[in-house]
Amino acid sequence: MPATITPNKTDQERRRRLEDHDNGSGRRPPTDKRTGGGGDGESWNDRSHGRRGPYERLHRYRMGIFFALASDLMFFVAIVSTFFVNQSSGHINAYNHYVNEWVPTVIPRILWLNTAILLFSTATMEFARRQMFRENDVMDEWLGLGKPITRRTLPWLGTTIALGVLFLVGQWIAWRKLAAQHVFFKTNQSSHFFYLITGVHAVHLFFGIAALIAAFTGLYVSRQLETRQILVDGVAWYWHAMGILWLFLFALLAFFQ
Amino acid sequence: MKRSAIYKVVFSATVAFALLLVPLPLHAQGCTQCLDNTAATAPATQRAYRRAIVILTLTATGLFATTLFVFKRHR
Amino acid sequence: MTPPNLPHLKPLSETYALNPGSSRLTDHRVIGLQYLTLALIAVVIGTLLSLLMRIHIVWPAWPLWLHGSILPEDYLALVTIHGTIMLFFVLTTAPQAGFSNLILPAQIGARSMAFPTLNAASFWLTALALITLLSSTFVPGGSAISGWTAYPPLSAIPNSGPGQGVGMDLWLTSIALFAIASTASSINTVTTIIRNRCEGMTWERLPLTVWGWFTAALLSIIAFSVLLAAILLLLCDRHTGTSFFLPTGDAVSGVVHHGGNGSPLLWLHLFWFFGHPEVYIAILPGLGLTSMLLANFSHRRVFAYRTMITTTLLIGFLGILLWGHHMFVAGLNPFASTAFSISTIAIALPASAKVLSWLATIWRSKPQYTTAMLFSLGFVSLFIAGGLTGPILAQPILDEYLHNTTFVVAHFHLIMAMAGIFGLYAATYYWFPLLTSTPNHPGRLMSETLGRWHFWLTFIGAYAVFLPMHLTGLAGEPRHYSQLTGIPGTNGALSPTGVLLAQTIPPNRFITYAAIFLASAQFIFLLNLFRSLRRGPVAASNPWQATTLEWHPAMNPFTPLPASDTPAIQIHRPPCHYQTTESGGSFLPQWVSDPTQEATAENASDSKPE
Amino acid sequence: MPLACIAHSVTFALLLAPPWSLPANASAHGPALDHHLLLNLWIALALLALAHIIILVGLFLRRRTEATNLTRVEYIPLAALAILFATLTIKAERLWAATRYTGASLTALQVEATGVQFAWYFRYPGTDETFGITRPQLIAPGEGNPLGIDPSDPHSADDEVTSELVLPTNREVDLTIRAQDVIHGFSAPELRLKQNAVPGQPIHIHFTPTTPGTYAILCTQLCGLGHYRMNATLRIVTSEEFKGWLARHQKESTP
Repeated sequence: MPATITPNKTDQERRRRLEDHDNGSGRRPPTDKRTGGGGDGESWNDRSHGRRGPYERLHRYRMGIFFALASDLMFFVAIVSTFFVNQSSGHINAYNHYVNEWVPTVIPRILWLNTAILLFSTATMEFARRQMFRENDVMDEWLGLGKPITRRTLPWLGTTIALGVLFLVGQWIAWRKLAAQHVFFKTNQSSHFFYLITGVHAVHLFFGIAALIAAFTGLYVSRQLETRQILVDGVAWYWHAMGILWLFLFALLAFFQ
Repeated sequence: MKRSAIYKVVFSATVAFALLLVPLPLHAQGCTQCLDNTAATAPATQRAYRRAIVILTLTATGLFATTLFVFKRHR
Repeated sequence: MTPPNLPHLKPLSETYALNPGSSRLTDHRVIGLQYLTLALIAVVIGTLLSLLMRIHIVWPAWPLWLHGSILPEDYLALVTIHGTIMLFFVLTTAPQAGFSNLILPAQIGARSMAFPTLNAASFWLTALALITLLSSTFVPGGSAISGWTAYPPLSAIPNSGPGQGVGMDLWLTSIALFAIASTASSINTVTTIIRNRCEGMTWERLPLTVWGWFTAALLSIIAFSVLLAAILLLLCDRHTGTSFFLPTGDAVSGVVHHGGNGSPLLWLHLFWFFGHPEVYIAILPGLGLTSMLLANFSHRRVFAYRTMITTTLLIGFLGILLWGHHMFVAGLNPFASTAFSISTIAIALPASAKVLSWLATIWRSKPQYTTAMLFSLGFVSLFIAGGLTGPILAQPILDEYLHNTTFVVAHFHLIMAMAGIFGLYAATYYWFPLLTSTPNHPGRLMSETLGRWHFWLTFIGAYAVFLPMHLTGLAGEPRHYSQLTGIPGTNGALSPTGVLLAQTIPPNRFITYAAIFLASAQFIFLLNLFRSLRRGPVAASNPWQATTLEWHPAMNPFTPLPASDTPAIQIHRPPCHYQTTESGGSFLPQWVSDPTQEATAENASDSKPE
Repeated sequence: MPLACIAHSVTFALLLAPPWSLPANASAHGPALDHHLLLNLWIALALLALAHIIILVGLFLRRRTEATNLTRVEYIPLAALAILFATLTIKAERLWAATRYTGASLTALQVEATGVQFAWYFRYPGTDETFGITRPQLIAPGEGNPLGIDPSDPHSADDEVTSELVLPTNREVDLTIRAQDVIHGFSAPELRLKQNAVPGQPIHIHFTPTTPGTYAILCTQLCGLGHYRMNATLRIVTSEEFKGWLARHQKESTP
């Protein structure tokens, strides 16, 4: 090994490394990745698969998103379990009677519409995601024939953004409706939870929309296909999770109060 | 042979988890006298707490086990 | 950007030849060192705070320089900040974020962490959290006084005491930031371990340190977001007039809380659902490291390697299920107490299995007593001493007497604080060559002589401080008491409480002296650290004859290979492959392909540190 | 259990006065608890010594080839420990069930302890054996109504509020523990009692004082800046003295 290396040499090496998509995911064998090389006995069990094959970066980012969503799930589970406890916890009032002052919040009817919108947006998001992985278009891009993937995906992505904004507006209207009936965040125990749950979920969707817009611009800007795929794929999984999560939260607010 | 580790984990963990949950349903309704003598909480509230505890633990342990499974697939 | 007092940091940034595409900001080794620096600052502050507490208990009138005498609320603020800093910013940050960033990628043969940018972001978030926490000292009312557990309504109602206003808000903000940061860095760790392992680094070949980091990170992902939710609810209670944790008709200093009927117990559940896994997050990396070091220095295999993996995962898994043992006397349903007590006793078994394996590993091995080895042995001793009181406290009927006495303080300080710190010291002495090696200069070693002094004084000090606390606890001394005089009864006579507490004053005086001794022993470490950073002896590429991958020459930042001829590293066997032949000991690092290369491997890495 | 007996004798031989031993016990359930606690402590101490002996011996003996017998080194000791912990736990859960699973007898003496920043108030129901209603709005320590007792309630007329807890010997006490503002911890070390007082959730514990004397009551849950001085006096007297004290107290409180 050379004792010293001139900086510009290192720079070249670095660029070379980046080009062949080696981004630190383990020391790659010089040989063909598909064949064994597990050391003793060449048995397939000895090989740590994980990073093999194409889409290595994509899969890594996907896994990251999934773990983030897992911890987010715990966040909402904590809130929901709080909901169950507070819902059924009464107290001994001044007359030594056991009372439970839980007044269920009647959910505005528009929530049903919002739910439908959100589900629809999940569908469009899935279409957008699928577009990113069409073999033919990937091949075209690889051959350098324009950016057909971006061209096909943009409309779906745009629709999703629009629907997402629509959903947030719908939630806003729902809050206004409740406020009109003088049901506010601090009104009673169940209104706490209505505003808290819808609010926290809305914040999540807000960030989701921000990410969607980032992906949208990324589709224009980024030249590297895998980067664009990662963007759309990541946002898609996040968006799906938020959609499914909303189904549960909505069911909770609608039927389990 | 190599898998035994993960199976041992999952198995013994499930046993421990069952061990934890056994006394809960066992006393689900029981002992109205305890009602005011222990926590002065209505059975409804106790049920709610129990449900909350189970939800939390089930989700958490589920995530734990799932991750191990994912890891196993990437062994 | 880089912390000033680590002069060797700057050249490190040039190791990007090892980590392509990573700038100085996102290089995992730089981030790891930043984390360690932060932890070092935090541990110094936390230790000073604890000394103030100890001194105040024994000499209440003693005036603090530039502050005056320590008031009860000051004492509680000291308690709160000491606990928060030590648990979050030292025992969680240093092993789980600091050393994992420095060592983990090298140990699994990865060039970098999975998400370098996320990594950097979580560090700076952690730093921000620490600044927020410390800044609470300077706001009107001072910092929070409700301890690191922040039980409502004390923490939910600003006028319930000094420091519960702005100070409490800052505390909650700081912990929320920290929760987000550690969740992010844990996602990074888990993804790295699962996806970035090199060729042949399979499930059973991962070093136990990696298993420790993996389990702890998994627990962080699960637990911290629950804490975040709880903090969100508490902030709502404080500022938007909700009542998640506030019962109706709660009257604090004349102000009656109307509105919904929440339950303070709910916070206890949510907090301890996080709080107990947090304890394992702090200790699991230490458990893994101890196993590896004991094996390394006694030139043995880790006894029952696969069982060790299983027990690590079991401890993590059970760690989720037993938070209720913090609430036996807190108004928990007694049946639930029984359930939680059973699950708590259950975790004693995987822990005992670990101890047994350690004993078997070092049994009749004539180990090589380096400072790192000494600290690992100390870890075992403290882990046993602190662990044995665990099953006692896990029995509700005994906890009814011992709960919130100094017996509990002794228990968790021995098994978590002292054992955790010993793990950190072992890691520092062991990995110092990797911490200090730069592209232009090989790694350095810390002075073994100073190290031995440091170990023995710290070991004696640790026991001298925390063993007597068991006695004062059994005598009935409660935690969080800023004075042990009780309120004087009629005509100045001691009240019964005063009599009870006065009996514990002599041992407390001893504890305080011991604490001062223990703290001053750490100056040896600081001296050793900063001396060795500049003038430590140069280390060979594998000074400890280690078998794990972080000691592979190509993993060493010194003389980075041009990327074109970085060797393809493959893993061929589990770590700690040591053999005793009549010709003496021989060992096979994980990366050496077959015994024919054994000789060369030894020549390459048999060189002792000069 | 011979081991326990040895443990006992040695304990009291070695460690006579506090802080070298537990405070004197004054409750009916105390002896069993102390016995179990000391048993646990001695077992823990023995295991600690054993482990360290193994470590030291293992380090001093000359090197041998490593142990490989998983069953002998790992599983058998583990099984032994499992049995040990299981027996201890079962014993402990029995004691716990005895004190906590069932309520007080209906003839038990009704007393209420209320934690306030930073004092304990105790209330006796009086002749009608029923506590009067309390309302947080009526709380006024200045006007001698620290608990906010509602005078309009017939039951509240004969309620006695005191600052020290006086209990008769050998009569079961049904203690209702309340908190007005924040979580407090009711602790009487000599009675081997500890139970947090949670606002909005009255909690019952029951016990039987045995030994007359003056004992300490502390707060063992961090409750604010006055936590360290939130303690009260517990006097255990004979039942005659108790009756006398109650009568006297009633006289002077109702002029």
